[in-house]
Amino acid sequence: MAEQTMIQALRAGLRDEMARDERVVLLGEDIGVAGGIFSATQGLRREFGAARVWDMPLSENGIVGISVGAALGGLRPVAEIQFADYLFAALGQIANEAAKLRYRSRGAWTCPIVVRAPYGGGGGGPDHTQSVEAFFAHIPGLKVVIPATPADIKGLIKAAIRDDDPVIFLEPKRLYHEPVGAVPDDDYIVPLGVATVRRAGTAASVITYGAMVVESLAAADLLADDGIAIEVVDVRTLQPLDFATIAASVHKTNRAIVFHEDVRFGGFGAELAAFISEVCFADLAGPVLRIGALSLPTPASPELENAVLPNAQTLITAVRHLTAQ
Amino acid sequence: MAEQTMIQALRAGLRDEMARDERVVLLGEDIGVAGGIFSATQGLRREFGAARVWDMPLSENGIVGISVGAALGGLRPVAEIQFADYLFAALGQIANEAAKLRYRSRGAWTCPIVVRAPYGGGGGGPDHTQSVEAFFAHIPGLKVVIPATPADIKGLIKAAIRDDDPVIFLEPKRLYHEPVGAVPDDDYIVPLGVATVRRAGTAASVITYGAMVVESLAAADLLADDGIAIEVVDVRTLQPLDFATIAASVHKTNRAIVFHEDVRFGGFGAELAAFISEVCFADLAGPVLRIGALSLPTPASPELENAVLPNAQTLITAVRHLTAQ
Amino acid sequence: MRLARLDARRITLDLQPDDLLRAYRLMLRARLLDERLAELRAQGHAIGGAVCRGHEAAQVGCVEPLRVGLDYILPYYRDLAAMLAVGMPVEAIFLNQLSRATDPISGGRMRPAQWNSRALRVVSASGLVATQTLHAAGIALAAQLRHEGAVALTFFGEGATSEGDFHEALNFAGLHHLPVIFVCENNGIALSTPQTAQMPVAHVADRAAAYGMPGVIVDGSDVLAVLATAREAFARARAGQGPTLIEVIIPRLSGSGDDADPRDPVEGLRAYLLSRGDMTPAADASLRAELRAAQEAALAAALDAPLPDPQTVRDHLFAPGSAPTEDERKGG
Amino acid sequence: MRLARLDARRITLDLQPDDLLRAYRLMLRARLLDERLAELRAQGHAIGGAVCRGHEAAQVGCVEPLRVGLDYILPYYRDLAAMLAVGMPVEAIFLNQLSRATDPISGGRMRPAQWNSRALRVVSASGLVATQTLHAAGIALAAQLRHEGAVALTFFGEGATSEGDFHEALNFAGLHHLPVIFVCENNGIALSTPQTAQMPVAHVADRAAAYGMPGVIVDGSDVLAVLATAREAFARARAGQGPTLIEVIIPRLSGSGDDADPRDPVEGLRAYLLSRGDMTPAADASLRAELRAAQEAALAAALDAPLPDPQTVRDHLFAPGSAPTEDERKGG
Ligand SMILES: Cc1ncc(C[n+]2csc(CCOP(=O)(O)OP(=O)(O)O)c2C)c(N)n1
Ligand SMILES: Cc1ncc(C[n+]2csc(CCOP(=O)(O)OP(=O)(O)O)c2C)c(N)n1
Ligand SMILES: [Mg+2]
Ligand SMILES: [Mg+2]
Repeated sequence: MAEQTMIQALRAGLRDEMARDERVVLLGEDIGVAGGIFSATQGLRREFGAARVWDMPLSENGIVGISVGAALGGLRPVAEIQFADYLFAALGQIANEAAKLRYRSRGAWTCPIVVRAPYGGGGGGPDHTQSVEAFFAHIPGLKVVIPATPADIKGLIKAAIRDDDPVIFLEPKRLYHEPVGAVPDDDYIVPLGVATVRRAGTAASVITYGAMVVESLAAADLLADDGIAIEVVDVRTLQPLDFATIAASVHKTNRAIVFHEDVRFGGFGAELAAFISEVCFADLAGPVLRIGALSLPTPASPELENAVLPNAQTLITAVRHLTAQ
Repeated sequence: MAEQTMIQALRAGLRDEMARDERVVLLGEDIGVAGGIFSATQGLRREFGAARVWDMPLSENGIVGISVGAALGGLRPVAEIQFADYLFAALGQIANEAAKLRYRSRGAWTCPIVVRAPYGGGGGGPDHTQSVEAFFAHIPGLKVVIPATPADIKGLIKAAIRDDDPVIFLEPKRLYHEPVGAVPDDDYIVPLGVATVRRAGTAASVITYGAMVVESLAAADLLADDGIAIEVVDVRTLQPLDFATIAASVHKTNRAIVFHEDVRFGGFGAELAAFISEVCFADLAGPVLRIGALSLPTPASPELENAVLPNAQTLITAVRHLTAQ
Repeated sequence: MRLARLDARRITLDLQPDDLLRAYRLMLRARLLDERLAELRAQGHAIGGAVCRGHEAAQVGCVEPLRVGLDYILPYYRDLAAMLAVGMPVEAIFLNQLSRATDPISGGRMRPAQWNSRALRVVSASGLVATQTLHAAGIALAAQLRHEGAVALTFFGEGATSEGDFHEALNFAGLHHLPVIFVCENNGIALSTPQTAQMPVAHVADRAAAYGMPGVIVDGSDVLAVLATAREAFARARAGQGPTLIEVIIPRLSGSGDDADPRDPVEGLRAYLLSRGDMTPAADASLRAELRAAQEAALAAALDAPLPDPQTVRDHLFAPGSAPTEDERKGG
Repeated sequence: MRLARLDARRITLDLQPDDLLRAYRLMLRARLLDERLAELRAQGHAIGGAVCRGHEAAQVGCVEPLRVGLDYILPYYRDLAAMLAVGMPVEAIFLNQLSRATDPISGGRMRPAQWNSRALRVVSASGLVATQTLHAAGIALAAQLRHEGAVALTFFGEGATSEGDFHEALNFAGLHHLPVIFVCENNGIALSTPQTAQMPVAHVADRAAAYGMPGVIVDGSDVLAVLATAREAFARARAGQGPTLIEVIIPRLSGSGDDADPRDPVEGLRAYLLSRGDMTPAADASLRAELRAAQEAALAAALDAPLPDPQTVRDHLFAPGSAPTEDERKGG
């Protein structure tokens, strides 16, 4: 076990898989010599050579399309997109090609790529802080992963690279450098499709992922002081979704709050809330509440960003409201 | 009043607005000389000239990006994308540029464009039948419209063109040529943001839009024979959404089924169901059910397409299930 | 004049009568099948597809140097002749056109003519133009890294070159001298849009310089000219000298059935073979009869084949053993 | 040698000493402001931005023929000197760099240097490279249709030319002879990626031929050379002769502060003005002092300006009076 930041654990996971399987290649802007703008790939070009770590021309659609081709040609490409917001420009290749290749060819061709991108708030403005998980989770043929801890980012990136289908791997960038966490040194895998209970509780289930896991745990500490014990479920994989773990938690607590930093309207929280409302209908002592960003672009200045994105305090207010009913 | 198909009524609406406002220009692939692959723009180039109806080079991202520019330059561009599936390739320009221009410039620049595209089932296979409304409804700064009748398509396209912000206008292509419906001859506007009750009922509210409105009305007829009177709410505008009309219907019937042809998981129906489940919690006699496509690409052959997409029969089964509870 | 050109080319390329007859047979087979598929569509038997007529020499010539099963092909919907030439059975094509369960191309999942064959290394085509150009670049990158010696050959129309994908693909391929060949089958029109409304340059090949690769224009009436061009491009790719952009000018043939059009690639080669005595009119007639008979047998079998089974609709979304989807879990 | 070239250019362009002094003043003002902004960033006062150093001649030269308020500018983050040259106040730039409520560029909604001014027809820039090239083509289309006589001038780096948007924009502009000027400020690097890892051609301008437009390479050390090139491009655009692609080679200056670099555009013009006696060293020194004083006054005012007000965060999502959003309806 080592104490690592998420970015360190991510780099360790990438390095592991590159050492294990020479088909694993990295493609992205500024990931080679510079080691990536968030340093996820630092040192990997020196260790594995330029033929394994490609500084790509400035084109996100091109990076993904070329990765799809490289996968068709027998490699295991891991594409880095510098900010998740740039993925919109690559959605043609992701949605119509990567996601459909296996299905449309009835398994003749497959597309084992991982597309990694930092996402979410922390001061980038309207086109550098977007949460994009709802788009990808809605596309059949993709898997969508969002780690929230150093151990998980290592275990999940390794599972994603070994997966035989395209995986969209979204990294909450404001957690890259803190908090640190214990990360297993060995060949550590977190299987896709399995949620985890980060904190057990009885008053309400908070279903969350990404940076909001950290906010939820902070809220849980504060609420515990008042004797309110919330359960925090970290979804980790949005597609395929671990319905069972979520339903079991709500069955126990009878109350649910869905919490993400993406815009609430039409966000992935709608799927979670709709599913819980239907499947746990008889269990629910109150409506499933949803917390997300306002329906606005996220402004850059901290004063304005904070007015748009939710946080621990937003959750605390919602928990108090729900448990008072 | 004339009896028209949707495509005729759409053409009439486009023609009206072009005659009314010379800033309205059409841009798209094969829309000029050929009049569009579904004939939406037939005759308009002859009537208004080549400077108003542009046969664009084959590039959807380019068509949208150039439309954004044309709007910045003072025009009112209406872009046709031949199939909604091609919009994925244009999402960079739509999500990061069109949707954010007004907000990021605090109103200095605006982007009054309409992006029209046929969408949905009816035999095109995985990349020619996708429902894409969930993506756009989730992006702050866009309006999203889906007409289901000839009168509405005329009234809504005219409202969309006059709107000062970007509108994504999705046309259920399997309704283009039938059924016909009465369409007001005059300057007929259907305001954005207003849902309508297509059929009043008491047993359950079906919240739907697009081609599933027609399926819902067919189901309503069949269920009426058994004495089950469902209410059919046609959402018409997904963003901004008419929460009040939907909530009022569920308040009356105490049961709700959300019904679209898009993939259910993460679809716009999740937003509808989550919203109804929360706001109408005390009204609900049973869980809000959701009907949508299976989480698969839509295959081309009718046998397989029918196995993936829902229809009137799927709704009937759900209504019986819900009302039996 | 045309015959003289073919003659000169034959000598330069050192082709034997058998080589010419093989090319003729491949083109003729595609022509006859293309006509039969169009008939089926006209009769409402089939749900889509694209005409190959006039494109035969472009395709047959370009795949000639290809090593089947090693090199990759990334075709578009017009590439019927290319598919036949690399060994796709006529049966498969009828099954595909009729969307049968046993169609090895997509089993009815895609509309017809979105080619696919793992064994032949024909990469499953989508319904979106130009996307495959990026895949071709990526495959060539993989081939280069794996020292596999494979070349990626991709086809597309001139309309497709307006997409950003084309630019991104050629830029990357040129940058890293990848073993990929870009073939534009320029028939001058994209649906209804003529080339003059598509791009401001006279030739797609004029764009090759922007990507640091040779751009070659070749006459699509003349299969030997195409073949010579393709051989050079393959040689360059295999020698590590990088990509080539080939623009084949597809002849605009007069109304279908008029085989006497002198620019018709099938008719041109036929006239040449007859003029040299490499083929007699009787041999030509019996070849046609043979191809037609095989075609009808394949069609009959395809018409008898079952329609797709809805029970199979969930297969192949993810790898076997992968986490189940929502629907599978719910049995819904 | 360098001075002799400037001299020849001055004569050809028939520039008077005042013209040269104006250009010098504009470039110097940008240089001093750029340095001050970098200091603020280094002190942690500000949250982002980009360096303009070395790009001054490219920008000042290119905007010289522009008719402010009629022609459109679609800049990118480096275009500080262009913004100053067309009349954006220094105050606005400090307010923007410090993300203040009163910043007229975005009021803290965008990171710094995403320029915008409706009055100056500077189109609001996003944080995504190359997207503005399509907007420039679209604006030029509108200008052409409206017979407005406006030209669209857009700037971008050489890295941005790898995006599909660039291809699509130039293709459309070339096709319809639109009044648009594409200026690539080629500084040889995109973040960490050198041009040699970006594209297989030596010059971005080499790509112009693929779009049926002239491609001109010009030395970014020499503001008069840039100006001459820009004048020609504007004349072409205004005469309905279509777009031009200008590639300005930005000099890679040695470490900041070393004004003696002979390729430095500011220093080069300064040396020329001094050599001709158009400016005395004393006049130069007092100009610097004047610019610095104005700059400090503007900065002081900006530091006093209020931070953005969270109450305004919902403004301008849609047109006033448009249907309310979810949050507004719910008051949430
Ligand atoms: C991305 C995309 N946009 C539009 C279409 C619709 N479409 C199908 S074929 C075609 C024309 C293609 O023309 P070209 O590339 O010249 O090929 P050709 O059919 O002439 O051989 C168009 C616009 C599509 N399939 N994919
Ligand atoms: C679409 C997009 N991709 C990536 C980035 C991240 N990024 C910002 S600047 C930059 C390099 C741009 O290089 P170049 O175009 O040469 O301009 P320069 O900064 O050198 O003037 C990159 C990759 C971005 N802003 N937008
Ligand atoms: Mg064509
Ligand atoms: Mg650069």
